[in-house]
Amino acid sequence: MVTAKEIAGAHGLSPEQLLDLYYKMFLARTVGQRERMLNRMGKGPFAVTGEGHEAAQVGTAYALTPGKDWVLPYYRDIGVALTIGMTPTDLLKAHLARADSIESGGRNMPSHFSSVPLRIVSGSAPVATQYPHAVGVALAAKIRGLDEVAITYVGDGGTSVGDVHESMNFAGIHKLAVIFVCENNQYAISVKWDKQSAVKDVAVRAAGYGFPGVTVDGNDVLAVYAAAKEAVNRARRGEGPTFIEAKTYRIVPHTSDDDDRRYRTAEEVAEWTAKDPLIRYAAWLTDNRVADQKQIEAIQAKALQEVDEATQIAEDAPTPDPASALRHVFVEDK
Amino acid sequence: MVTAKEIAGAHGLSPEQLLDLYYKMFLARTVGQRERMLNRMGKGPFAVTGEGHEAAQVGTAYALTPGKDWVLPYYRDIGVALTIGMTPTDLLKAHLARADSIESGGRNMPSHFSSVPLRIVSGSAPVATQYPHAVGVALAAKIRGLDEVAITYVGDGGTSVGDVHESMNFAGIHKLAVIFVCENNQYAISVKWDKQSAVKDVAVRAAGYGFPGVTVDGNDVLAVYAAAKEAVNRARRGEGPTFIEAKTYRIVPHTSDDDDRRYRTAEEVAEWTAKDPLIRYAAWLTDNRVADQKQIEAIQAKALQEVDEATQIAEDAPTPDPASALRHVFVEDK
Amino acid sequence: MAEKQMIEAVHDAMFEEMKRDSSIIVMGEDVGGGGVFRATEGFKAEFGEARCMDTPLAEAAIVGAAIGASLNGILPIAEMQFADFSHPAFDQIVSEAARLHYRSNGAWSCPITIRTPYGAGIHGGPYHSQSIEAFYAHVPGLKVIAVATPYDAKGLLKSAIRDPNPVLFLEHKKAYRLYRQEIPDDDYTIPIGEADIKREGTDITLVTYGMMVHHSLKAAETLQSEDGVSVEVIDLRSISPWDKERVLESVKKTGKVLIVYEDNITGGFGAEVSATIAQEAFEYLDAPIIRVASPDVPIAPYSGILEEYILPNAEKIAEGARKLAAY
Amino acid sequence: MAEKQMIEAVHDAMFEEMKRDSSIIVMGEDVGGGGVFRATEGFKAEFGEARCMDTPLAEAAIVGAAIGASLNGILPIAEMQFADFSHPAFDQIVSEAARLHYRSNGAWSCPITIRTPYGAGIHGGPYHSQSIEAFYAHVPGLKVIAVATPYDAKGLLKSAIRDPNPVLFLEHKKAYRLYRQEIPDDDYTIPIGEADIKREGTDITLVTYGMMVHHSLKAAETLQSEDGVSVEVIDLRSISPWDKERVLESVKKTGKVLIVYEDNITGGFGAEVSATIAQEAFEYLDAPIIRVASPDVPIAPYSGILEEYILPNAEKIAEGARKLAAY
Ligand SMILES: Cc1ncc(C[n+]2csc(CCOP(=O)(O)OP(=O)(O)O)c2C)c(N)n1
Ligand SMILES: Cc1ncc(C[n+]2csc(CCOP(=O)(O)OP(=O)(O)O)c2C)c(N)n1
Ligand SMILES: [Mg+2]
Ligand SMILES: [Mg+2]
Repeated sequence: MVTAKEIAGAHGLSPEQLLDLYYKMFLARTVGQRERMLNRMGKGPFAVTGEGHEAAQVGTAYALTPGKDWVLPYYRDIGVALTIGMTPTDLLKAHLARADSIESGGRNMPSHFSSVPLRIVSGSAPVATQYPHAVGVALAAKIRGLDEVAITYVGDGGTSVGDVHESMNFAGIHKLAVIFVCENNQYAISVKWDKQSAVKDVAVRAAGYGFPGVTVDGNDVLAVYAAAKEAVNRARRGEGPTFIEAKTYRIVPHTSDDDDRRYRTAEEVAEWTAKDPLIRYAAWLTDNRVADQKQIEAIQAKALQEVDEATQIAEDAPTPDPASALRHVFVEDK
Repeated sequence: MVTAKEIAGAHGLSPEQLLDLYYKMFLARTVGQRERMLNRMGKGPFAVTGEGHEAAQVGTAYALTPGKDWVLPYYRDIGVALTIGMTPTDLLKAHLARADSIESGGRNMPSHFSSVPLRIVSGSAPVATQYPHAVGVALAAKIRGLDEVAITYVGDGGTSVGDVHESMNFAGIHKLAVIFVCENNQYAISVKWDKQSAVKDVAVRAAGYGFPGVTVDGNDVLAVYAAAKEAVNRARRGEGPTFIEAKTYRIVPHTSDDDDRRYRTAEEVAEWTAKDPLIRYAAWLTDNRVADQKQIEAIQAKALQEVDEATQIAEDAPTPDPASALRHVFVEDK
Repeated sequence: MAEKQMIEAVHDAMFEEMKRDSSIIVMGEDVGGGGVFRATEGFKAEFGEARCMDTPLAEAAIVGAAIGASLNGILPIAEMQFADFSHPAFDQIVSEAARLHYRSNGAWSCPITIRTPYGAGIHGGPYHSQSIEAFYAHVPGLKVIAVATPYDAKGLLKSAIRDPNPVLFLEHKKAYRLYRQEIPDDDYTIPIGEADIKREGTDITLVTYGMMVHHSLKAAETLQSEDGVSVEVIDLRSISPWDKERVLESVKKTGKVLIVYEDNITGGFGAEVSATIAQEAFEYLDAPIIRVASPDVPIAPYSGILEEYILPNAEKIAEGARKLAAY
Repeated sequence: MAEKQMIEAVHDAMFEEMKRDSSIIVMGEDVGGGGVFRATEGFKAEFGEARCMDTPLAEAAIVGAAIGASLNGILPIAEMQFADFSHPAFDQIVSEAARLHYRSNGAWSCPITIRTPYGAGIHGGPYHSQSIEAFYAHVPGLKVIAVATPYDAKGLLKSAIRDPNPVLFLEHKKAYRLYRQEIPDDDYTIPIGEADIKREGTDITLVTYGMMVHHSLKAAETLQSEDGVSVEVIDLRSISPWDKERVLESVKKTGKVLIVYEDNITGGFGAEVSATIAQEAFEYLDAPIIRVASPDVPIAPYSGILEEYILPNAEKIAEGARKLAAY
């Protein structure tokens, strides 16, 4: 009988890492649910989370070296932020717009992840503007002779934006160490993919820029990890960019302001909820005897407790001083 | 021995049309040369022309129905404008910024072609902005149930612009009757194609939008015409867009302000001058006995005389009334 | 007469115009589903997908395609989901929509309407709160409107749709569901370029627009009741062209001017209003022209505490008016 | 001291900075070949392709990539080949470069320089002539400079490159080869935010910048010699931040203000200058604040006849100054 070690090894991971993947995914799920709950309780005016995207997010981010590689996520990437090393406390302080939120001190909307030490670059709301930033980061690394990789994320809607084309073209020309990720959940708010593109798999566009584009089951964390790992290796070897399309589904509304019943059926949501990447991966872990049910539940309990503690810390954290709104328009002289 | 009629028929054209193609190409060449000459004489402050592009321009435009189909050219498209029906006088009046220039009355730079009856839409200088306009024109035609085709042009440099991606994506989704042409002369001013794109043939990008992209020898007018004709037929049948990449070369500097010796060798220019689409097509016409040398020369003489007359008319035409600069910012009430 | 919220007035204006003229279409992100603010609720069912078109997420293409469609017999109303997201379309709006008519010597024209929710006060953060009128009022060939009441919204949106020029129509999103107002059931329009005196007064001329109209009216109320100062509140409504005549007339009457806008103070549209008055009504001025606007920080930080600190409100406006009254 | 044209000063400023700091690069269209105005002549030979990088024709990506590179130890100078072609990068400049520092509560910063030739008077038509300072001076988090002399160009470009914030550096293209000026051979900088009194005067304060500085100086000459009127000509040089103090000081001395700019009058930056004076120096004003600028038509029609008609020049400025003097 194959051991957990062998199974893990087949994926280039250790058994601990296989469990760590599940932990990160469950933690992301829990933080997302918590933000939506706090929003419903009226504690935060807005929530945008990534339930359903955990495999795509954790699987890609897990292939990176935190603090060395650069991450330019989009607003749904709770799983990316946590995998790289941001904490539930960081995210919940952002959700509650606390003064010491490392994301923005309450200036940016929640889920606009940022950490200088972790090289998670603060993002904006205009979709896809982070794509050229990732290109620039990688361009700088190339000029400076560093083997750092930049990964950037966008949704399927974002692939329609001109910046995405300009960025992929630029990165292709100079074989930059960029990984372009698209979390294709088949909707841009209410607009279905077939109204956004004439091609089924957006990854085919990479061929037009001279680098590989792969479409992967975005609900299969190990498949996503494998694709990302391969892309990171390519990038480190100086062979240039990779585009990764992770097909997935958001099993929650677009944001706390959205009513998804207006544009999709309960059946469709149910069908995808059944494909929940967490359930699927937990089953895989137990089926392959990497973990038993008790271990899974222990991980869940640990994550839940962390998020409970983080919620407390965040709620207790001070709100910004009103007059501080005037600061940091420009760099302040030391 | 095959007759001229048979040879022409093989291209879906009549012998007269085969000669007409040459006439249009030579006329375009002559107008371009004339504008550069007038510029050197200090009569027009600026000239941008298309010597070398004649086959790509005339060959594509010849497949259209003037006055019915819509044309959104770029600044190098003298051959397109003339083929659709603008006259040398129209172009030279624009070159000299005359008051009655139908392009712009002296407001736009020369070679910013425009004619309402011919459905040649006035363009701007920002590269590629006409691409989405062509999409909109075709969208309107579809909504209104008209079988009009919109053709739009851009250079290789223009293919890097975000608007091009957004336009091709939009047109692909709705299977709009748009023909996207790229006159790939391998340079964006001084920037060689390999610094603009990682792929050799930009036409491959069309696959990413769900419609055909064809790369054609842009110095072979009959090959270009065949590709355009096919694209027009597709569009009229409601089968959607086509992207046509015509590989060619500008055998003159970028504009009257450019010194191309700074970025390309005399050898390279000479090599392509030898591939001159006019010389090549004239040879084809005589080799195939569609015309003899005397006929060719007669066509050249006719074009030259027309351009001489047009020059006279344009030079004699009145300049704009200074105060008219204030008009047409907004639509004037009748 | 029926009581309507501003968002309903916007909805009705488009709905009625599309009923009247089958060449009118709406296009934008999520408009098919009714739009994120429900401005096009029911349009797809009524007019079909072709006339209520969900576009890809690509503002430059939305505006660019609208321009093209307008050349070929279609009258597009293009929606930018938030004003902040019109920035990617800046080139298409400034270089193309606004310049086509002029550059073609009047041969081509571009009768599109671009409508978009703008403005702060809803915890939208720095990308769902911006004012953009100052950018576009500076662009010749473009008309710019900013509304914050149901009546004005309906009458001016109809005028915008019928105008043969490109019009940027700004709807203050905080005003969408602020209150209900009686508006005529039958078709009416409000001429572009006409300001509206929302409150008559004799001591101070307060020039404003957008959401600040409501804050200014409250401030005027306070000054009347607490200080016995009579403030005339002028709602520009049209930013470009704007109603100089009406403003100058009022200034000549009061001799004191307070200009209120939500946008960043530096280079905001209120600067133009002030400069015009300083040149054309200088002799009538009894006091400095005072501007109350947001400080020069990105509008707006997400935190309600920070947002409230930077945005003008009735108190800050009243404070400015008192200074002026005391002068 | 050496005699330099402005384009040479621009070239030298970048060249010297790149010699000093190996993290500085230039990127843009055709910069490798020296640039269409020759600003980067010889850079590729001296610094190599990596530090003098030809980009694809894609302004949003040029600015966006510059932003990204600036986060990872590189100091990019991004060139927009013409100011008119910065429009496609509007979103990257306004939403990203200008807001990154603020939105991250000061954690991230974006020290890029975006330089671009702007302005009319060279028969460039409506797309090679635009002024863009009014758009960007309105954007918090961005610094904006506009120069038209060799000395100012070199000193301020060096300051822009060294500034830890994003700076938009506007070079009036008509001034590139207008004349030669003695400038120091050794390294010098000019503080951003400091205006320069290009001519002292006592009767009228003329506030201007860019190419209009030269026309204004000519007009001031004329007024002195023909009318005996003494005009103080202040060149703002920095548009954001701008030197309020120096301007207000002068206004308090003269009591009369003429504001001159090449851009369209409505919503141009001169409106902000006027509004500031009307609020902060009202008591000192002896006359209306007069603006001389281009009318509200796309700048500029290609025809020299039309272009000359709309652009301000020494005569039009002198006329405005005379009106003011006579007041
Ligand atoms: C440029 C721009 N236009 C519009 C919006 C409004 N908006 C926010 S998210 C969104 C849909 C994005 O969909 P997708 O990229 O698929 O990401 P998802 O939310 O599905 O993960 C839209 C239209 C925006 N933020 N930016
Ligand atoms: C958006 C934009 N950026 C820059 C320019 C300046 N410019 C004019 S033509 C040109 C090169 C265009 O090359 P290409 O598209 O290949 O056309 P070609 O001139 O070779 O026919 C550039 C950079 C412009 N007009 N528009
Ligand atoms: Mg999506
Ligand atoms: Mg080219």
